[in-house]
Amino acid sequence: MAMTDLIHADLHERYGTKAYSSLTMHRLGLWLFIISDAFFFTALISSRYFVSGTDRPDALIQELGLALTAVLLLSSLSAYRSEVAASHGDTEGAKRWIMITIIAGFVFLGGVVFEWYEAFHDFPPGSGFGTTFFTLTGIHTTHVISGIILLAFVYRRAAKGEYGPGHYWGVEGAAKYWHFVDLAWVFIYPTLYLVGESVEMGAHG
Amino acid sequence: MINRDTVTVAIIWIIATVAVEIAFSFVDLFPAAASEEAVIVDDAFYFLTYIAIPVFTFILVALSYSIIKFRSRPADDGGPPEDGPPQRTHNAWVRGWMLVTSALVVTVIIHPGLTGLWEMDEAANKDLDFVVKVTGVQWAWSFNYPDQNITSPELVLPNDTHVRFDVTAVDVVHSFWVPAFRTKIDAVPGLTTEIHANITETGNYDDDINFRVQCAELCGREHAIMQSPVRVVERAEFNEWVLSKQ
Amino acid sequence: MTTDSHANETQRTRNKRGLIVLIALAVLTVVEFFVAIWFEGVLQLTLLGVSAVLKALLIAHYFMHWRQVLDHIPDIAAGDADVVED
Amino acid sequence: MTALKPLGRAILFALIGFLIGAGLSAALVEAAGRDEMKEPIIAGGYMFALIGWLFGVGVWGSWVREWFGATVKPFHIEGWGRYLGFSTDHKVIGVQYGVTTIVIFLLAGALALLMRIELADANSTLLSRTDYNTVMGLHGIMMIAVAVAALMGGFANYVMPLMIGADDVAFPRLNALSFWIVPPVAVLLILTPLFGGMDTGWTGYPPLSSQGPTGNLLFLMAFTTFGLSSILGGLNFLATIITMRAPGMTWSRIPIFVWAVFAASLISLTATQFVAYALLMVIFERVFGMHFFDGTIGGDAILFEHVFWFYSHPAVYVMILPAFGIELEILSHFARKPVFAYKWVVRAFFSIVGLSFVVWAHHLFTSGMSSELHGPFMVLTELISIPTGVVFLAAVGTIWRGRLWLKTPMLFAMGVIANFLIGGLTGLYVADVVTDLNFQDTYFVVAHFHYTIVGGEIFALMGAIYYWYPKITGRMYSERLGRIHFIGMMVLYNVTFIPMFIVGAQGMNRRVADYPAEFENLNMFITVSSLLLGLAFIPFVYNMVNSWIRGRKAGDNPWGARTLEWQTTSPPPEENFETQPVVVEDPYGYGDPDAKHFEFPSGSGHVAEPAGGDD
Repeated sequence: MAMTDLIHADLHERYGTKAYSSLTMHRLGLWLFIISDAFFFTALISSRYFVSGTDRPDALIQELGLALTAVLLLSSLSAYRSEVAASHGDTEGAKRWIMITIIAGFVFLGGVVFEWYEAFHDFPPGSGFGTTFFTLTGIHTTHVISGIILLAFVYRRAAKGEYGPGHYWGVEGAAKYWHFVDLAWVFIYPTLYLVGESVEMGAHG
Repeated sequence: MINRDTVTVAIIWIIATVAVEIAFSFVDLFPAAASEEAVIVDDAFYFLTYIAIPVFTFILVALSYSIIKFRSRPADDGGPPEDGPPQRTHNAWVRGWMLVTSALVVTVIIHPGLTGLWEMDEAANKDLDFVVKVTGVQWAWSFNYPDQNITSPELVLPNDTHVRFDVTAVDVVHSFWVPAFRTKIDAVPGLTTEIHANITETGNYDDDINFRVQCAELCGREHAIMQSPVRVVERAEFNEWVLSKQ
Repeated sequence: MTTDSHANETQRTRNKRGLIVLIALAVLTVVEFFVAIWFEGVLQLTLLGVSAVLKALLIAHYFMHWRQVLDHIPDIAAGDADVVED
Repeated sequence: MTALKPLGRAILFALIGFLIGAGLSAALVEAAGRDEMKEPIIAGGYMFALIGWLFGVGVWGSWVREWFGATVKPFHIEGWGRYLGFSTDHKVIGVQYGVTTIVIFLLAGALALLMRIELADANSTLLSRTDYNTVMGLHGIMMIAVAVAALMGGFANYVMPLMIGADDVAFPRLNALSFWIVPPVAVLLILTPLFGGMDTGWTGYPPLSSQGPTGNLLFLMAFTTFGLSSILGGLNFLATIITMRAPGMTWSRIPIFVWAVFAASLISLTATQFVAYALLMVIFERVFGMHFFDGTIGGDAILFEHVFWFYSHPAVYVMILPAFGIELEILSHFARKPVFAYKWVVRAFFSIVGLSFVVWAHHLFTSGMSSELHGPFMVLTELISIPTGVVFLAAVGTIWRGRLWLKTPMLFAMGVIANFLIGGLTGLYVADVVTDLNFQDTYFVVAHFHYTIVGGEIFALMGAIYYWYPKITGRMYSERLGRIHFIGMMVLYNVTFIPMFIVGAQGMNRRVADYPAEFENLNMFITVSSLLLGLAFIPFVYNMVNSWIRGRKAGDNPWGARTLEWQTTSPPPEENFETQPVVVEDPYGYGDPDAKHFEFPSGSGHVAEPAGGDD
């Protein structure tokens, strides 16, 4: 019995009254969610090659694609900085960088809306490439929107001063999710804009 | 490891296996086979069955023997009986046996499939006599003979020929299946799939319902009755039929 | 609370690392852009794939700290080392 | 009545949500200038109704408030009422899942009887062909839902945390969420016949599913939502098993059922995303007018089948792996012997998980996919017989020379061995390309998968119900009625499904209301025995309900089992264990007088009489 008590004392010292750390659990949970979602994006991206081969219409605005990628990569840095700031107790910095990330998210959304507006004429959702284009960007955009909502909640709580060294899971989780949205785009961007040869496609091509 | 129980079960197993194998050799599950492909399919089935029966009897014999021999009365207070022996897998013999049998099982069971595929391929590569274009539409089949330039709602084929069916669909996914030929292939809109039949027997739907084209992929309301009669006739009769249609 | 592998580093060091990673990502993106113009076929697909995987690894490693999960798991299974013989 | 208040609020919120969603969709459709209004409105309305439902049922009060930084209101309902509302206790959720799935199981079984009555003669008599297709599709999808959720949602939820000595699952609120998105699924499926029915079967192959009546859309949305529930459940179980095991519960001391849940969760976490995407593609075709499957403009009609079966084949292992776990668990405790070849079984589980991802195309042997794929997929599929064989040998090895205590759970566990044997062996014929060319889409396939899922999983489910019934309710079921149920089910089940192999081999295809008159005799026989099989469930339902109310008190550990869930009171207290148990050895030390699975710290108030260890 003595060994049992020893284990208990040891556990108590490490984790408090519970036999596990809730931070680990949250991190693991988020990672499992990300893995699961990654499978969804895998199906999503591979279906593009089934449905419309590797051709892409020359009506795609290449500059816009590059700009969207740049905005999202930059926002990944700001999300990273917000997490670093929160982990060092720099509440003001965390707030600032979260806000910058949210703004970048809205800029990205604006870009997508503009792109969609153009795409409706060049390759509508009923066409071959349009089907994959609108599905991929559409589902990615819902992730961006949910990321923005998540960041907004985190901003609100950061403003209340709830985060500090050792307890900044909210910022960390939202930032990780945001990085994942970026990571998905890293694959979607070449899939939609870069792969294959640019060909002329009619509205029904 | 070797004790009275194992020996008894082994003996019962062998007897049961032999008995079931012999009994099964009298069973004729399938309707008439009207093509070379059908014979390949049926042979693969029987081969698989003969190697599945020992597995089947082994588990059932071991299970029934255990129930009869090892059942115990509960303890006096109605609780669980006393414990059995603490057997896990300490015995390397057991582990080796598990590995060997499962490896053996797999090598044997892929055999009929792979040889069957190869035979199917051989049959498909024989000299082709003619092609029938099959089109499925909700909820009917139509058969086009490009060489003879006729189209028919009934599938008429001459005996002793090698036919290729080029199958496609107009609206949704159907599946082209003639039970007497055993093989089937989906009819997919926007895609042409093919399937072969080296026909060896005459027959018609009125005498044997397995001479029918049956849609074998759920295609909506009238899926169940999406059938066409099949008639396999001698060459001369086929030629007459072609003339009458032209 | 479990330890954070970056807790001892200063905010400046970590910010600087973030910037370097971003620059690497930007370079790879530009490379991708020109790969799409200069190459075609399987080679193009392979190069784009490699670049995308590299970018993903950079993000997962430096931004998302994927190793944290692995670091934590052994902590949990107290006394995990011993194995029941089979 | 207070117990019903959250439900009323949830329905109200769902209606409000539906109106908002429908309005937004209508405005968007109007702006985009499309004429097709009905389906976008239904789809948009449903999305918002689902969110409204969840908010109303309790997600708002226990979750979203926290995001706003507000305090979470603790709410606590005692007695029966707690089963009717939002609860984060894994035991309550397990019962909610269990009772829901059994009700759905009985409903879907009634649908099956309806189909059988229709099939008693060769023509359409009772049901029109459209109705038959609807009934068949609903039977399929409801049974799939039962098979996925009954063991994983019901029993894994209730028992798994207890077995590993945890006080709850890792994310209790997520757990509640994954249960509460199941009722909307049921509502959608029940509404399906009112919207023209569904004529695609549960596989929902396009282009048929993107053309048919609106009922198809409801089915697709229901299936997608259910997939979400399955994903969240899998995530929760994985996190729980990895992080919340009791001190000393090392990976080699985990009960075998927990390993099975772990392996099955891996599949539902990852593969389910594929079915979600497959169904979304069809929904997008219907709602946004996209074209994934239209060959004429570059789409690919077989794409759906690939993506769909990439989930739906692994899904059968989500159903059968926990069944294997329960089977071995029961066999060990009732044969009073350790699980034979424990480590081999665990390896076998993970081989099955790995292989399940690379065998999906055996459902497509006749689909017209490239024929070079036939050989490889056949070989990969047949490799699965190695790990499955290991599970069989472990089962036989466990009962071999044991002290078999033939209680109802044990009978069902042995029924699993016998039935799944037939299911597994007939799997050879459908995995083999050559014989599958004939059997694909015939009654042979119907009989085969009913042998694996009903004979394997549902029998294990029944075993699990009887095995854990005393733990969950605190009362003992009637052994006599349990035996009657087992014998009736075992005999009539086999009498019903064996003839299906024959009728399939003779050329009767599946999913038909009409068939050639030659098959009428066998079908009549199947119909009669299936009706009798339906009767076999009457003693089961009576036993369950009656014993819960009037059964005698069962005691904490009526089976003398050594796993942790039996070392607390029946039913367990809300925190599961009064003191944290510490695990010192694996739970299967039967026959070894010194073996001991767990210890409670000295001096702590120990709640249950110890089992094992001192005998």
